[in-house]
Amino acid sequence: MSDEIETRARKAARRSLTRRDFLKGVGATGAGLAFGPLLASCGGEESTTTSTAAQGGGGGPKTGGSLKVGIVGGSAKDTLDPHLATTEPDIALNTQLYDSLMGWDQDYVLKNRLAEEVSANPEATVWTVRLRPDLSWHDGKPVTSDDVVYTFQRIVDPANPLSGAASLGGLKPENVIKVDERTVEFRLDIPNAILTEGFAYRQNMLIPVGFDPTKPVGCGPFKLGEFKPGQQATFSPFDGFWEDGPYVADLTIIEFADEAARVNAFLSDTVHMISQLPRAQVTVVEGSAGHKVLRASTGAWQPFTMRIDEKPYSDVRVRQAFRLIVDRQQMLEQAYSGYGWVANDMYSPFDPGFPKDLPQREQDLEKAKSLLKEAGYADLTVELVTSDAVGGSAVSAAQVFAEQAKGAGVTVNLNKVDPGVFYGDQYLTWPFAQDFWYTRNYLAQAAAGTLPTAPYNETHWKDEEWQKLVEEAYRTPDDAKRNELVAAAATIEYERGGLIVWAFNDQIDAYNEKIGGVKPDKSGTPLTGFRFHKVHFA
Amino acid sequence: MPPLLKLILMRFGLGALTLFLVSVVVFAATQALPGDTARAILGKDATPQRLELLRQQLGLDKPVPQQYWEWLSGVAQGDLGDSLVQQGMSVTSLLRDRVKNSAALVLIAALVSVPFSIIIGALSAVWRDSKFDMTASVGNLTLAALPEFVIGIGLVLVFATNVFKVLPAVSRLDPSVSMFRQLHLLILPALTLTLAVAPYISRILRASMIEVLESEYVMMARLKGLSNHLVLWRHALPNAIVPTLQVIALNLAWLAGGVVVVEYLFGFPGIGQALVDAVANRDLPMIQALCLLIAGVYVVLNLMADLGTILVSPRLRTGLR
Amino acid sequence: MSEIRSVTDSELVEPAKVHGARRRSEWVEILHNAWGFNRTRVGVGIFAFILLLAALGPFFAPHSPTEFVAAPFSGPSAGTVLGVDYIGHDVLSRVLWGGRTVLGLAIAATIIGLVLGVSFGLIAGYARRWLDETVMRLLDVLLAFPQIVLVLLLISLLGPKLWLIVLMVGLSHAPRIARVSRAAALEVVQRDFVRAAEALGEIKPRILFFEVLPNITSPLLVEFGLRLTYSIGLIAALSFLGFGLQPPAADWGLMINENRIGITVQPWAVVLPVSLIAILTIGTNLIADGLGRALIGIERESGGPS
Amino acid sequence: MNDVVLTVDGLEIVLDPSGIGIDHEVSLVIRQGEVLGLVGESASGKTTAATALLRHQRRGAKIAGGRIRIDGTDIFGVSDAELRELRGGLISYVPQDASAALNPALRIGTQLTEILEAHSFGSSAAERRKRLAEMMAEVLLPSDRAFLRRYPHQLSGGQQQRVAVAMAFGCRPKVIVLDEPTTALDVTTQAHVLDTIRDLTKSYGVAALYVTHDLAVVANLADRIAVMYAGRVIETGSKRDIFRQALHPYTRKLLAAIPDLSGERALHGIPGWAPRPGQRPEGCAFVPRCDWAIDRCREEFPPSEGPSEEHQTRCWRYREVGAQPMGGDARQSGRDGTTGAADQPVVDVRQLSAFYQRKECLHDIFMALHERRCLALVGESGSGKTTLARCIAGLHPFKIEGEITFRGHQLARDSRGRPRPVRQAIQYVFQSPYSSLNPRKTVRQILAQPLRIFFDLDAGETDARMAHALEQVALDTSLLRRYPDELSGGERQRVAIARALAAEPTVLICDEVTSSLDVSVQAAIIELLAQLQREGGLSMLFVTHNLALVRSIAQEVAVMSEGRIVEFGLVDTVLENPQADYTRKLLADTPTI
Repeated sequence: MSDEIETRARKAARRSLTRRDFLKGVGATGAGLAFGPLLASCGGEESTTTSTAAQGGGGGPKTGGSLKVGIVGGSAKDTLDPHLATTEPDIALNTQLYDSLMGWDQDYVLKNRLAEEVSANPEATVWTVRLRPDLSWHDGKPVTSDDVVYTFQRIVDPANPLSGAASLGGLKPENVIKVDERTVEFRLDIPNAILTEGFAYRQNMLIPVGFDPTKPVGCGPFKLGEFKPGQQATFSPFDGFWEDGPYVADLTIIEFADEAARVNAFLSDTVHMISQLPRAQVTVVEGSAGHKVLRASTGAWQPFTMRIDEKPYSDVRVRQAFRLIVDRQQMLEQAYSGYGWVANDMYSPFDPGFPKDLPQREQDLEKAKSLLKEAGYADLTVELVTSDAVGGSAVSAAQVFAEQAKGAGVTVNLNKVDPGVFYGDQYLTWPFAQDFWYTRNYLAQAAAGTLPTAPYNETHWKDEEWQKLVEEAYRTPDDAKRNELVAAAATIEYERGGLIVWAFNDQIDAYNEKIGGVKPDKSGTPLTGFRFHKVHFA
Repeated sequence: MPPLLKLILMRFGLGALTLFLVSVVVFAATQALPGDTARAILGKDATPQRLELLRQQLGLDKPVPQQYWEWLSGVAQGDLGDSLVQQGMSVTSLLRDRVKNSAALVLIAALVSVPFSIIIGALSAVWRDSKFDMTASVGNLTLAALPEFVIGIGLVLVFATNVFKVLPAVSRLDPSVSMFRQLHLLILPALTLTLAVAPYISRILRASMIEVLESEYVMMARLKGLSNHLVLWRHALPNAIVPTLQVIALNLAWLAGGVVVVEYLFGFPGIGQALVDAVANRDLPMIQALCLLIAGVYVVLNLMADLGTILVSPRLRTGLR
Repeated sequence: MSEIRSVTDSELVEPAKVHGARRRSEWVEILHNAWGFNRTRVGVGIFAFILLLAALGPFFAPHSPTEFVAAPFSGPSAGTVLGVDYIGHDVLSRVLWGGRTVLGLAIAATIIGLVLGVSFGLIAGYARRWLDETVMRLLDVLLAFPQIVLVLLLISLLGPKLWLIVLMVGLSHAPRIARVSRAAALEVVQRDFVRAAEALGEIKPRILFFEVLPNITSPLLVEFGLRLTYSIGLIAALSFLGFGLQPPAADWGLMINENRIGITVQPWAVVLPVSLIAILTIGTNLIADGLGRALIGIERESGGPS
Repeated sequence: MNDVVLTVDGLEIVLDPSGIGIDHEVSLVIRQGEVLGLVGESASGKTTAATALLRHQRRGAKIAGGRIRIDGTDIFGVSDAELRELRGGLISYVPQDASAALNPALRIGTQLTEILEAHSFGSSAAERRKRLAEMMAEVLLPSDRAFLRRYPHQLSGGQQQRVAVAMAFGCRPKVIVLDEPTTALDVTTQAHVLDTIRDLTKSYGVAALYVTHDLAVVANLADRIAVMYAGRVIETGSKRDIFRQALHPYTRKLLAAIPDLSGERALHGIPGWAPRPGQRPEGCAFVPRCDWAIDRCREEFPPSEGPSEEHQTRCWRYREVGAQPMGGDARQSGRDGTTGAADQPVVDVRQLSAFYQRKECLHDIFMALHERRCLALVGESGSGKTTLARCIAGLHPFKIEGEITFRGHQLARDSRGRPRPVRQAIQYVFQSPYSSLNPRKTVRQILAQPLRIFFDLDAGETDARMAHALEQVALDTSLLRRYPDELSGGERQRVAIARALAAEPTVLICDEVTSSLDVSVQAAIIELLAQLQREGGLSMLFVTHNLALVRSIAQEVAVMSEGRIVEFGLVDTVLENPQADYTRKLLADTPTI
């Protein structure tokens, strides 16, 4: 679901949102905070705060009360067009107003949302979607297949493809066909076994025919009250929402450009929840009565990227040596303050096909040294390009890597560049750098970051054996079979890939004990995935 | 032409010349930037056709002097271009509130520090070598030495985080609320600026007052049997203030730069903060606008100090040199 | 006329050295007299302390400045006397390592500023007329930018490279130093020994270098102290803004930036570098002030007839 | 003695923190209507003593003992408020430099009125306005509103000084202290101000203390004279006593050092220098320079003695000194060779006009300096004499028209444009040796400069030449290692002359070379220059504002006024039979003994 968020985030980084850098300045430790929603942080060890338990009392959740939420950033550019949403505030606001056909639940399992049923033909070329009955828009009109056709034709309009288009792999506007009032057919030229992930994509939320973003009408849990871009927005509950909730009487989302201001507002009970709690403040919040930390394990990651077509990384032994240099546990503890879980040089940990039985890679400096020596790079000096744009913790991780590399006789010089430079012209050409990705399943991730056709193939990864496996998986609607192919492909990357995937980071938010319905969200989207309709006062 | 008028016109001319040169420097500097503005705007989406189109739209294909002229005439009409970062937003609209905020901050700092430091400086000179003078001197020396962020962090430690927790450590103004209802947010940043500026003014006033007190004409005034009151307030202080005017102007101009660090420190939404952001993001039109604005403040304040000096010193006013 | 008037003032002059034994050259004299002020001694003491700390600190650092010794923002413990920073480096070790850059860069920048400024100032002061006007007008333009703004403008153009920052901080000092040296040079240039050298047909560079320059060393000495103070502040401020040294460098200004977020949890990582920068700038400022006072004293003394 | 207005008794003044003495045992008496001239060279403590009469000291000095009574009031015994009443009321002060003593930010009317107001002089504003008009009339200044509304900088130097005088006489004080009030003025203006002062003291019967370094001024103004040396009054007496029968060797030498317009006396310098506070020896401070000194002088300072109560001195041998006749050898050395026929001019100035910026400041000058002659160029400040000298030396930074030739060769305006031999041949000695010697260079480095530029010498020869140059100016080679600061004013000027001589010039231009020196030193320098010119065969252009010096050194004189030469001729002819009005006026205004 979140590849478009990343794309957007990268663009944002490239253009360097003022606000973001502001945050960066306030606290280098703020890690991924900069990227707000996007950069999740995650708990390697089990999430300590079982927030669900807090509100688990008997009977139904209490209704009423004014919920106030503090989130990161926001600017005059905040948009209420779900197909253009990029920043944390955009996503937070749009999640209230709109909904999508499918969606990831809080355990990162794909579920139907507006769709009652989604099915494909065996070749995965024709997908049929049937809407739930009795769905309606905020203005009372029913949600129909016309709206679905309108939505997806708008997204994949070849004249102006929107951010979600890439996730719908090759869908043409004329191939979105209304079958009846509740049924739509998607006819693909090339098979796509994971089109469902496209339906779950946040930028592919449903809009009504004749949509006008200045008067946003959606079918999400809340209706818009007052909206001041860059400052705050108020919402009232939508009675016709298909799922349970909302429970609160009204909702205010307040945007805080400044980290400390956000934390202060939370600790002084001006707001009930905040996203992106600075790690340094975790102990403060934990020690403060009535305030709780919401920590979610996610599949978000900040890899080191080695270009496999550039010396010395073109030698697989060097790549292997570099992976052996990393003491993942130490890196996790120093760079993420322990808020995350150790990774094994493979991404997409929640993918059903993820190979869980491969041995955990550990630091082995001796082996690293001998590999480097074998490769003829005994006294290696390399430059590692890093930037706050990747997230403050990325720079920290780079420092940890540099320090650990000393043990293997490798000198790592950090080249910390500005956001605009990092994601500027030279992005994707750095021989050795870092990047960030959100939770995503394997094939979607490959399409975004590892396939030769992927827009962000930082490592210039190209491996015929691997590519065949991935392409076949794309065409394979059978889950078990596809999972096997994915596992095989991931194993190849585990052995000779250009990424060092050392941890998945936790998303850390905070909430007031007075509210319930708060649950860690594995996708890395802050604050229960912004599903505030599930939140209620205790 | 009367010599006084000529003198004043000359100062204006010089001020205008400096401002013009400043604009050339700012434009030339940002023009010299390696990299392509069009590419910076379009980022990864850039296709050659779109780049070309955008360059045309931005006038980047025109000769440099013409670009400068167009930029300058835009500036003259209050059009500072569009932000590269916050696309579609004009620099002017992005800066409007920030300029107001910074102006308020600087104004408060100036209104507190100037009279305060003049009094301290004058009293130190009059009670030269007294305990008061010694204390003020050490205080001035210490404060003058400290970089403003050190003063600021010190104040935060004492008043906001670790000792007392009486004032906010962060001064993020709520734009929807009148500033007068958020004055408590301005206390620490304004205090930082005040403490950073006051020592300079009071030191220079002390020095100039001492010089005046040792002058022949003050000695003469004493030997004429004038009361202390007359000697100090009629003979000494007016002469001591004149050279201080320039320093006051310089320090007020410095405030415009000092806000950079102080606003960053307190997260205060002003021009200083905007400059740090713009630099970090290479938001050229924003940097151009801010540098021009800050340098303009300097030139104008200097001009005012020049004119003030002319008006208060008879030798210049009567134009006989 | 002033000569005649000062004859009477000279009655009040302390009997320094006039017809006595061999006199030391003036700047030695200034140093000597400056040493007579308590504030100078305190300043020198502070400066020496920081200098020693910066120079020798690394040898006493219990850990490497880039080594990870505990979980981020852990408080003081047995192994880490002052706790660790945002990433787990030992605060004490980083503090001990972090003075070199501040001092070294500031001194380098000040020297660059001095060389540039003095060159401009001398040339302007001696050339006068249009060259003077042009040089000073151009410097005025630079002067219109507060130093931090000027440096930020240049950083925005060329990026935060270390040598560039030193150069730019130096450059930002140049107009101010040029003004001081020009003013001093103007006064010297009017004196007759310059006329005398001109009458003899001495070449201009020799006049600038041997006649004028030696006579403005004293104000420059004071200016150096003052500029050094500002350089330290400016360079620390740039690091603090995130445009100075980059991680994993151990640098006091950077430390403040990096650890500010944890100020309530682990104040040492901020308080210590802030305090050290503070006392360092206070120290250099005390020295500059002492020198300034000594200079005024000397001027008054030898200001007899001149 | 009942008309004694002011008595100073045993006044002691010291430097403040150090306690080093400035003035010792200063005792003076002034009667009503009497002017006491307090004479001394620099650092003699005369100004310090004078301001003490108003119980005032500059920072760094304090009154440590003694008693001052004015009209019966012990001024050290009064409260601060009473003191304010006294100052300006009973005793007033005329400063040395009125341009500095008038507040630049206040109109002169305000400054004059406030002294009347402060002392409640006159019972109403109208009365005070009337008094103000009177005051202005007394000093011959207009009293119209427009004039009173002027600021000090809008007045000329003479007018400023008159305002200061008017202010001092404003409240009709009993005592007035005049601290070198005319030093900063031209002779003509000085003469007018002195006249005013004389008239006012006489007509109001004020007791005046007139502090000066210039005995010639005192000779015209004072009734009695007190001579100070090294912080002590060493001789007091009536004007007649002092000039006819001075009892102290210093007084006598001082008189001999005063240039004499009439040319009847030869000029004699006093070797050495006056000691500053803190360097004064035990016993009599004059011992190192005294021809009469005996052992006792070194041990014990003599008491005040004298032939009469009026004429007192402090010298163990005053009787022997007094027995010697005053005055000395008659003819002046500088005038030898006046009569020889003039050779071809060495420097010839023809139709020269010079500009200061764009304004013409020298007009149509014709002037010739002949071989082995000394030409004195005389004029008041602003007359253009220095400009002319600098034009010849190639130091005038602005445009000139006309021609200057050296031995027939046309000279470029700028010395850099002149060939090396010409630069070498014309040497220039500047007015102030405090400014013309680089304080950062040793004497050796200073003297080496012309040698390096003009001659190609090895080290040994350079040393020999430097030694020779020093010898010519009667200095020891031990000075080579010294810095200018370590030399006295006279020594410095000698070094400056030695530098010029080291270039082995034909023409020596001396620009007011003695004006910043004490008279005793001035006389010695004049002696030296006259000798050098005579024996070294130099052609010399001697620029001076002091007409009295001309006789002592020059054979020819050119008088300048407002950028023109108004009279030119042999010294005797011009001084004894002046043709131009201006010369006559100048002669009349020059104070003489």
